[in-house]
Amino acid sequence: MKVLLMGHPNVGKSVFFNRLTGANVTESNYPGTTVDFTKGYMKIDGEDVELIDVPGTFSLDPKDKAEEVAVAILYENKDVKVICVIDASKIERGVYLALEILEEGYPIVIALNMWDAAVDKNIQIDINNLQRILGVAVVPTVAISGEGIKELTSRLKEARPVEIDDIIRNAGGLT
Amino acid sequence: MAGKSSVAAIYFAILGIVTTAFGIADILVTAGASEFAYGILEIPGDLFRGGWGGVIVLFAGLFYLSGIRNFNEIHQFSKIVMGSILIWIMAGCDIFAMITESIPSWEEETGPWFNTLSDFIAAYAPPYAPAVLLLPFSLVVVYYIRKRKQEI
Amino acid sequence: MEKKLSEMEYEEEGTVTDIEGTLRKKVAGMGIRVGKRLKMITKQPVKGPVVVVVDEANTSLGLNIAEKIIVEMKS
Amino acid sequence: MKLTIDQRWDLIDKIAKQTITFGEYRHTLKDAIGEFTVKPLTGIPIAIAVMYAFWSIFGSFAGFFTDGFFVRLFDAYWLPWLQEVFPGQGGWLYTIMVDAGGIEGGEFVLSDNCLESFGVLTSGLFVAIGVVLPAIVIFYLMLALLEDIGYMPRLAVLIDTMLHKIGLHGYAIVPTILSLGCNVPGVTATRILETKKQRFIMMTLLAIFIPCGAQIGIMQDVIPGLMGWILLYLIIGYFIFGYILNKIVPGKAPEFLIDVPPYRRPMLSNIAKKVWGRIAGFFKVAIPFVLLGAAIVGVLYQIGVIRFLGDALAPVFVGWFGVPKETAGPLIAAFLRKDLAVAQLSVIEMTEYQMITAVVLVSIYFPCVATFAMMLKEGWKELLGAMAVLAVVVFAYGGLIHLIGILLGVA
Repeated sequence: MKVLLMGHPNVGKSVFFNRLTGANVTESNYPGTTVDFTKGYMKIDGEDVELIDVPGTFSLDPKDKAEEVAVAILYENKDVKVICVIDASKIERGVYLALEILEEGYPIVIALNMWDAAVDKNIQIDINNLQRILGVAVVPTVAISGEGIKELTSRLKEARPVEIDDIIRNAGGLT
Repeated sequence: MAGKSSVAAIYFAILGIVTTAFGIADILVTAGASEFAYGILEIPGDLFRGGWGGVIVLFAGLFYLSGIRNFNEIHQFSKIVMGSILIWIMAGCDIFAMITESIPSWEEETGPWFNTLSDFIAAYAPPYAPAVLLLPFSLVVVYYIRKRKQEI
Repeated sequence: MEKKLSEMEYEEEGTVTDIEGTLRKKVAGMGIRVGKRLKMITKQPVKGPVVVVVDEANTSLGLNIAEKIIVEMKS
Repeated sequence: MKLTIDQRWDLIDKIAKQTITFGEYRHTLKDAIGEFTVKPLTGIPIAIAVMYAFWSIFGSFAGFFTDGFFVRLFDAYWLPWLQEVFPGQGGWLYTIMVDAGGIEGGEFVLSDNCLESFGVLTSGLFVAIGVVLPAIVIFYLMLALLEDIGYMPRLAVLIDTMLHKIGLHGYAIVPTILSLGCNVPGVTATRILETKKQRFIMMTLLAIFIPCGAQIGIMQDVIPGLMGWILLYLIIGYFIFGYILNKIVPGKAPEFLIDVPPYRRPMLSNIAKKVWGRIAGFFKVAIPFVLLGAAIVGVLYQIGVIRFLGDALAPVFVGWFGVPKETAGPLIAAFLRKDLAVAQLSVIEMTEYQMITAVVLVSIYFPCVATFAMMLKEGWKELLGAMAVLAVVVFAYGGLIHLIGILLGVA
């Protein structure tokens, strides 16, 4: 199995990556560019899983070379699951990226990272309701302290493609 | 509360004035391209520490002075904190330079590798640059940062 | 009252009412879209960029981008 | 099914309304400082202080290791020992590996320090380990710290106005600063710029005007007093030629659009990993090149190529750039290693202004071989373009500096 780690820049993706993977990490150059991405392995239920730390991107409409590579990696790997790392205190624009990935038909789980910062900012997020509407697993995490990482990996198997129509229906329709 | 904050305001006003004066002195001494030493104070006259550094000390003083009005308001208070941060940067660099200079013996050729103990200690003797002298006074801001945290 | 994002003053708040078509895609991922509230934090002098807060996130936009975003000011 | 941008945001607003409640949130000290460091009136003084600290700590740290320990280790122990035990004194292998020596009063004498010996195992190793290693370590350590705290985007916002004038934008400060460590990762970092035009301008400017950590380290060691002037000339050149390039290179220069993240507590493991990765990368590139470079320069000296080129090009150096004839050798050798070239220049007798000119020329010369290879990876057309610009710049700017010297009456 292959898993992509995607999210905005500066959301702690690399910290996640370091926590999830072991020593066998390789940094490689995306063909034809000078953009690096990191690859590593982790074990889930005894199975070897390849994890790719995709360069940070704000959307699937790339605006620079690093984002182009992020999008290219996503499109090239059709048979993967995506862990979408979102800054919990800036959840709306994070969901924007998550929706884009869902629209492409990828199975995802969402990590609401920097959960502690959101709590400090008095932002309350109804996780159960969010899971119900999006139809994907949403796990609050604090990558720096390792909180929520176990739950995230154990729920990776729940990831499955979601119909956008279902999300729209769950949310109560578009305007 | 009001009484306490006015104590703080007076304290940082005085610190601000002294810091500003030091900053101006730094720049003037550098412009005169000499060094100035009096008691435990030594104003470096080189373009880097006296000139560039003097500008930073001057800004620290101005940050203090602009932050004292309405001291309890977070944006005003953070100007005071930034004034102290500038002092910490300046003093930190000076102290780091002292440390790196105190350890090797600096003797040519095959002398000993490390400084003698007495020379090591002597490297930390006064006089000090203005920022180092201001350092202990700037640390008072830590007390107010903690106090704010407790209030919230 | 409506004005360009680039014309907002420090600390002013407003709601985005229009973004030039070609730009929409580019700023969408940063959370800037029609109907969103934003607040000006700073403008750099000499045609420099602006910094605004959207959804608690600070975003910096070049002046030419800021000129193409129209904001309804909070009265 | 795919949504349009507006539909997607509409959906998000619906979801957010049902799942998120924003409680009252008061600005913390961290937020306030975050804002102040990006406002020009307060942010620029802080940026000035950060740069001061960067420079001051760099100097103290590099001086501590290089002058405090490595100079003695290499000059007083390593060099005499090698001179003693390496066989075949005076032979070509000895000359290349250990010491080229010098002629004094008609007699061959051995060098007494590792800057003048020009051997692969003496000058080469001393420059690589004694001078460059400490400089690179402290440089990348401080850079990683600034990145991890979240300061860099703020610096980018503050400097955007200036970089805008040369067709770039604020984020170009990242490749620029990275290049001060080593141009190779600097070239890599140009990927954060949007268009081909921007990447070309950035890469060309990096290769020409940004001295790498190796060169800065050696300058700090051998000509610390002149470094300010040299850097000033390089910065001015960076902007002059950036401005010109922006006018003549076709293409778009899109605007700045970046996220300014809040400050964070730096994570030691993160910093350690980043610094280690960069230093390892640097050494994979630099150590072989510095040793090989020293060897090739040694061979070229031996077989007389450098003397020949020096004689042939002397009129240009003396007449156009206003530097002594002897600098021709090091200037040609700079094709291979800029740090070694600076070391060689430092032992030639000339006026301060000539020294400044010569070192600026070394900096804006051909980029080191590793950077060259990296640029080739980005495309040979870009590389050729950059080389053409380089040739013009060396000639024009070198002459201009000479002219300024004449006008100031110091050349």
